Amino acid sequence: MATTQSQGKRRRAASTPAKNGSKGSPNSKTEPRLGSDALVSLYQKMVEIRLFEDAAQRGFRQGKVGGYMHVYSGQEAVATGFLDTFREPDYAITAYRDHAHVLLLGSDPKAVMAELYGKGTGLVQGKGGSMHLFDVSNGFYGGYGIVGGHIPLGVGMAFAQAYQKTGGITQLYLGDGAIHNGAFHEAANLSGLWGRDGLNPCLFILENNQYGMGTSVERATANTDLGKKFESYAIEHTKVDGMDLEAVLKVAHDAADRVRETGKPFAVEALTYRIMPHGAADFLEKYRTKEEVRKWRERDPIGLLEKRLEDEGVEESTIADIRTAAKAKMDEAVKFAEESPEPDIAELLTDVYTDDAPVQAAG
Amino acid sequence: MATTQSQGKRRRAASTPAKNGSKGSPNSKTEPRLGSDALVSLYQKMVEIRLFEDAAQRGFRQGKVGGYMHVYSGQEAVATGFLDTFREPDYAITAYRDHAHVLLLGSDPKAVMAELYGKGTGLVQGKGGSMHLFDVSNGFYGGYGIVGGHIPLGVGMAFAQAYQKTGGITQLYLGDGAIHNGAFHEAANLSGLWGRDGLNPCLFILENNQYGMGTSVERATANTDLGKKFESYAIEHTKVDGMDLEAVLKVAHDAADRVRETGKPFAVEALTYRIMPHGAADFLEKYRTKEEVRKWRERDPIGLLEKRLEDEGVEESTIADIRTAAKAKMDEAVKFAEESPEPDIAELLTDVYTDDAPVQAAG
Amino acid sequence: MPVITYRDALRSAMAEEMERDDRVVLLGEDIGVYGGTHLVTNGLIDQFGPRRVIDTPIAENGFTGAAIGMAMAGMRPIVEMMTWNFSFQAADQIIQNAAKLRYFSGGQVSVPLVIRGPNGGGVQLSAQHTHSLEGFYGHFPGLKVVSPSTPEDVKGMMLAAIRDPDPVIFLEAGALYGTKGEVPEGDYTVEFGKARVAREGADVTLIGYGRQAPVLLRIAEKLAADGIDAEVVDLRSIRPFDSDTIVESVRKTHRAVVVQEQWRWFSVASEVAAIIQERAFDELDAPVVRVSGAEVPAPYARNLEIAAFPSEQQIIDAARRVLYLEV
Amino acid sequence: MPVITYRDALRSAMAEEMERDDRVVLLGEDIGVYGGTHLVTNGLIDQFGPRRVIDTPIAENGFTGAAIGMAMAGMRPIVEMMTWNFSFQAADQIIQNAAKLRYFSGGQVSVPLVIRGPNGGGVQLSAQHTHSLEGFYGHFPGLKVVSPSTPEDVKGMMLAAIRDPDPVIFLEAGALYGTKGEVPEGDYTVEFGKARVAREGADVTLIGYGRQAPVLLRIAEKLAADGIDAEVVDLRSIRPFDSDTIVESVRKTHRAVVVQEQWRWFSVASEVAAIIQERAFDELDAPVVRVSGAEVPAPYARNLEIAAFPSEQQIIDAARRVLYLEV
Ligand SMILES: Cc1ncc(C[n+]2csc(CCOP(=O)(O)OP(=O)(O)O)c2C)c(N)n1
Ligand SMILES: Cc1ncc(C[n+]2csc(CCOP(=O)(O)OP(=O)(O)O)c2C)c(N)n1
Ligand SMILES: [Mg+2]
Ligand SMILES: [Mg+2]
Repeated sequence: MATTQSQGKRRRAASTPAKNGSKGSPNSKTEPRLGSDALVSLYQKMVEIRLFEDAAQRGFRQGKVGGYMHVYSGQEAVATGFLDTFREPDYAITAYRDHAHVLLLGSDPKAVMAELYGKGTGLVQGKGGSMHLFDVSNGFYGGYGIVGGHIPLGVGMAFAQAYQKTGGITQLYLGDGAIHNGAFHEAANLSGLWGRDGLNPCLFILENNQYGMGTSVERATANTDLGKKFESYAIEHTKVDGMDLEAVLKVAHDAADRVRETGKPFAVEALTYRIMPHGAADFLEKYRTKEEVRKWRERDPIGLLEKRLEDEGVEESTIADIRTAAKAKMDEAVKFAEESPEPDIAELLTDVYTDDAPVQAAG
Repeated sequence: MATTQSQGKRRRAASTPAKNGSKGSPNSKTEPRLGSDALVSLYQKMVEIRLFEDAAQRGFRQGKVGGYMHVYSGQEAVATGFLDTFREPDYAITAYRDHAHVLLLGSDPKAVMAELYGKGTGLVQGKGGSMHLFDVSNGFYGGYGIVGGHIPLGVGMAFAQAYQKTGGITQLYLGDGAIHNGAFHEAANLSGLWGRDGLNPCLFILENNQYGMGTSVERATANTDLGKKFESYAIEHTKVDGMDLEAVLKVAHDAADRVRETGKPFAVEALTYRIMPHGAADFLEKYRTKEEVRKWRERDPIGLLEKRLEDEGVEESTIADIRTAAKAKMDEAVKFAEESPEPDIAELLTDVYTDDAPVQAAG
Repeated sequence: MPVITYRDALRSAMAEEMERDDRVVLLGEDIGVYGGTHLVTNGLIDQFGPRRVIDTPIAENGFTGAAIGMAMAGMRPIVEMMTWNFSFQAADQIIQNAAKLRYFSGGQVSVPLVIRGPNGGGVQLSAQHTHSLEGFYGHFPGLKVVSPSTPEDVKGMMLAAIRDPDPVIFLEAGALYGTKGEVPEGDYTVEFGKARVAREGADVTLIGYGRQAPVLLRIAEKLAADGIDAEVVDLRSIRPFDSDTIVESVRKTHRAVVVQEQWRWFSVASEVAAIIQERAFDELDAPVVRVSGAEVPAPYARNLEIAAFPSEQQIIDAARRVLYLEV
Repeated sequence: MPVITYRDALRSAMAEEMERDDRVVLLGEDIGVYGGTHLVTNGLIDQFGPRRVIDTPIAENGFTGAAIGMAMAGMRPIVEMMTWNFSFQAADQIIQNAAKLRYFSGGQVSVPLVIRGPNGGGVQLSAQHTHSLEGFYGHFPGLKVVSPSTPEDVKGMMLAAIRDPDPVIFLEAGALYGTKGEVPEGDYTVEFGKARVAREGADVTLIGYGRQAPVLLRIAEKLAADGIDAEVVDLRSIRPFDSDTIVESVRKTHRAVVVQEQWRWFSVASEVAAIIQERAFDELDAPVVRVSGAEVPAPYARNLEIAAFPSEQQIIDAARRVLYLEV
C-alpha cells in the first residue's frame, strides 16, 4: 500500500510534542494513570488550559483577539481525560471550542495565543483564528466553525486509519447541540456500518455541556438521553461524569482500548458544564440562571481535582507552584502573541491551492 | 386567526374526490372497515393501482413516458390501508413513488396518466411528471424527487395543522433508504420536540421495501431495526406486515387516531417489497436474486387479499368484474393521455412566481 | 421621520406584520429566549410567545424545510439563518424545494417564506463564517433575492418580503445593523426589482449594494473633491434585477464601476458587466471595471482580512481608470 | 488510437489509477453491487472489492464529508454524486470544508478529493433533477471545477483530477456518456485551466462546454455552409479558467457568442462576457451575446423541456446577430 501522505507543508509554527507515556505497540492497552503523581501532572494541564482561556478572554475584551472565540472553562476534565489515552498515530478533531484540545496535544501556548491574536507566528499563521486551530504534527486536525460539519470528517479519518492499518484511532468530539444536526446522523450511520467490518475506529466524545448556545438540551430534543442517539446506528455507548477527572480517565481508557481493538466506533457522553458564556462576545445569559451557574461552579473540575489531591496528601505548595508556573507560562504566551508581527500580507494569497498557484488579489 | 390560504390557483385538472366515509367531526375516531364489502372496495382500489402501474410501465417502454418513473407494485396494501384513515383536512406527502397515493386520494387516473405522458391535461399540466404529482384539492402535497427532502416539509405541514387548529393530520411517507438521510434526522427531531406541545400531528409511514435502489437495509445501516430510529426523537412507533391489508388497516386507524388526539407524531414501519425494479428504466437487478423476488410475489398483497375474499365467500365473478372494470378504466386513462395535447408552449414560463411575473425565455 | 437603526427597522417590520397577521411566525436558533445572536429578534418572544417565536435545534436543513411545509400549508414563516454561512446546510431545501415547488406542482402551491439573516464579512470571522451569497442564490429562478442597505429600505423590503407569495432570500448587511437612518412612519413597502439611485452624477456610475452602498457614497464625495461627479446605484434587489436603472445611468455617464465584497468569478459584478455591454455597448467609453474580493477563503488576521476586501483606494482608482485619469 | 465511449474513458481512468495507487477508493450510492446508475463504475467492485468500491447509504453530506476526512488522512477518494442534483445536500461539506480546509489550516492539510457525476439536463428529469452547476461551484476559491466534453478530455482530466492535491468538482456531461471518440493509449493527463480550440475560424467565436461543445461544432458546420467561418472554444475547465484563449480568439474574430444550458443570471456566460469586454474592449465589433436556458425550473413535458434549453436556431441567430446579418 502506498503510504506517502501528500499533506503539503506541515505546520510551520513551533510546538512541543508532549505525547503521553504510552510508547507500547499500537495495539497494547493504556492504563489510566491514577496515582497522585499522574493526577498532579494532569492537574497542571487543566490549570494551564484554564489560565490560557482566562488570558484569551482578556485579550478579547481588550480588542486584541477578534472574531468568534469560545473558551473551554469548566469542561477541562473531559479533553484532559480522553487525550490522556492519545498516542501516535491517533487523530483528534473537534468544533470551534478547540483551545484545550490542541494544547493538550502539545501545541505551544505561544503559537496558540499568537493565532488568537491573528499573528504570523500563530499556529496556522493567523489564517484561521480561534475556531480553526490545527496541529497535524501532533495529530490535531482542527478546529471547525460549522456545527456538525466536522463529524463526517472524523468518521472518514477513522476509516483511513483502518484502511491504511495505521493502528490509530480518531477521537471525535462533538457538542450536545451538534447531535441534532443531519451531519451527525449521516456520519454516525456510516461509522456504525463501516465499524461492522472493523473499518471505523472512531471514539465519539459527546461533550454535553447542556446548552447549544442558549438552547438547553430539553429545548432541543424530546429525547434528552443523548447517548441513546447512538443506538440508532448500533454504536455502543456509555456515560461519564465529565467533571470528575478520574471517572473520565477510567471510561476514556476503556473506550479507547475497545475502539482500538475492534475497529468499531464507541461513544461516551460526558456530562459537563461551561461556566463561561457561549462565546467571548456573549454576555447576556437570559437562558440560564446565575444560581444554576453558581451551583455548577461548585463542581468545577479543577476545584474537584484539587480536593482529591489534598486528600491524596499533595502539598498545598505543590498546587501553588503549579498555578504560579502556569500563570507565568500564559503571561509569556500573551507577551509572545503581543510582540509577534502580523502575517506577511503576501500570505493572503497562499494556501488556497497546494501548489500555491497564483490567485487574484482584491480589486 | 387569519385562515385564508393564498395557494394561488389550485390544480386545474379534473379529479373525482373520493374521500372515505368518515364524515364525523374532525375528532371522532374512524374504525377500519373490515367487513367483506369494505374489503372488496379496497381490493378494487388496489387492483386499479396495479393496473395503472402496468399501463404506466408499458407507456414507458413505448417511449411515451419519459424521465424517471417508479411504480408501486407490491406495496399497494400500505398506502391503501393508511389512506383509508384519511379525511379532510388531512394532508399526505411522499417521495417520487407517488402514483398510488394520489390515485387513492381521488385523483382521476386520466389526469395522472396524462401527467406521465407529459400532456397539458396532466395533473400538474405536464410540468412535474411522475415524480411530482400534486393534488392539493384532495390533500395531496406531492411528489418529491430528492431523497429525504420532503420529510421536513411534512413535519412543517403537520405543525401548520396544529397551529391553525384545523383538526387535520399529515401522513408522511418515506422509504427505508431515506431514513439514513440527514433531513430525516433533523425533521424527526423537530417533530418529536414540537409534538411534546401537541404541535405535530404527523404520522410517519416508513415503507420498508427492503431496498433503497440496489442497497438493502443490511448494507445501509448497522441497526436494521428501522422503527427504532424513531426512538432517538421520543417518537413512539410500531411495525406492521405491509403485505396484509387487514393488518395495515388496524394499525393505521389506531395510529391515525392517536396522532389526531394527541397532536404528537407516531411512526409505523410497514414491511413490504417492490416486485418491480427500482425505476422503470432499470432492468439489471444484480442486487437481489430472482428467487427472492419470486418468494415475495407469493405474498403479493393483491393475491393475499384475493384469498381472503374467497374465504369470506366473495364470488369469483365479483373479482373478475372488478378486474375487468379496472382494466377498462386504465385503458381509458391511457387513451385520454395519448390523445391529449402537449402543454401550450407558453406554459413554460408560468408558475415560476405566483404573480406570474414575466420570466426570460431561452436564448 | 423617526431615525432608527437598521436592526430596529428590521425588528419593527416583523413585529408590525406579526401583529397584523397571525400566520406569520419566526423560526431559528436562539431567536427567542436568548434574544437573537444579533438581537434582531430581541424581545419578540415576550410579545408573541413561544408558539410564534420558535427556537429551533441546530438543524438548518430541517427547520428551513419545515418552514417551507408551513408556508405550503397556509402560514407565513420567517426563518432566521443565524448567519447566511450556515445556509449551505439548508441549500437543498432552499434550492430544490422552496424555489421550485410552485413550478413542479403546476401552480398548486406557493411558498410564502422569508429566510433572513446577516450576510457579508468584515469582522474577522474567517473562512467558514464569511460569505456574500447574492449571486449564489440569485442564480435560481423561483427565488427572490434582496440585499438592502438602509433602515428605510430594510423595513420596506422586509414588509414586502413577508407579504410576497413566493420565497424571499433576505440578505441583511450584517455590518450595518447598528447604522441609523430615517424611516417613514406607518405602513409602507419597497418594491423588489428596483435599484435606488443613491446619488446622482454625470461622470461615472458606481454600482454596489449592501455594505458597499454607503462606502460608494463616501467615495463619491471624495471623487467630488477631485471634480469627478459620480452617480451611485444601490442595487437593493438581486432577483428580480433592475437592469434598466443601470443601463440608463450608463447611458448618461458612459462609464461604470461595479463593486462587491464577494468573489469575482460568476458573480453579481460579472452579470452587471455582461448586461451593460449587452445593452449599452455603444454608449460605453471604457470597459466596465469590476472591483471584487480577493480569490481566497476569508482569512482571520485583521491585516489579511482588510486586504481581502476591496479598499476605498481600489474603488477610487477604478473610477479614475474608466475616466482614463492617472491612478 | 482506440475509439471508446465517454463512459468507458471515465471508467478506465479510474480503474488504471486504482491499479497504480491503492490510496484511491470510490464511494457513492449503488456504485458497486448495483453497477452504478449510469454504469460508469460497472464492474469495478469485482476488480477492486468492496473495501475500495464502497456502496453508501443515501447520505450525500455524510459520505462526501467522510471522503474529505479520508483525503485529509492521506487517501485519494473519488466520490460519485449519482447526479449533481443531489449535491445540494452536500454543499456544506464541499464549500465549507473541501474548498477551505487548506486555507484555514494554514496549509497543514490538503484535500485530494474528486467528486464526479453527471451534470446538465435534457432527458425529461424535470425540476429537481436538472441542473448545470458550473458557475455554482466555480464561484468558490479552493475548488477546481472541470466540465470535459470528449472521451479524450474526460479520461485525461480524470487522471489529472485524481492526482491533483486539491478538491476537484468533476462535472460530466451526462448526455454524452454514450458518445464515442479517440483516446490516446497509455497514461496521459489533460491539464486544467486550458480551453480547447475545437475548431479554428475567423469570423465569430462560439464558446461553450460540456454537452454544448459538440452542438457548437455542428452549428459551425451549418454556419460554414452560409459562408460564416466560426471558431469553437470548448472551455473544459471552469476553475481555473482560461481567459487567454478566449481573448485571443476574440482578438481574431472580434465577435463572440457564449452558449450555456444553465440559467443566465450570475453564470458562466456572464463571466465570459465580462472578461471579454474587460480584456478585449477595443477589439469587439459587437456586444458579446449570451445564449442561455429559460429562467424556469426545468419542466417535464418534452416540448416544454426542449423549449427550456437553447436551440440550435437560437445559437445560429446569435452568431448572425453579432455579425450584423439578418436573422
Ligand atoms: C450549522 C451552524 N448553525 C449555527 C451555528 C452557530 N452556532 C455556533 S456554536 C452553536 C452552538 C453549538 O452547541 P454545541 O454543539 O452544544 O457546542 P458547545 O458550544 O456547547 O460547545 C451555534 C448554534 C453554526 N456555527 N453552525
Ligand atoms: C439525495 C438523493 N440521493 C440520491 C437519489 C437517487 N435515488 C432515487 S430513489 C433512491 C432510493 C431511495 O430508496 P427508498 O427511500 O428506500 O425508497 P424506495 O425507492 O424504495 O421507494 C435513490 C438513491 C436521490 N433522488 N436523492
Ligand atoms: Mg453544548
Ligand atoms: Mg426502499
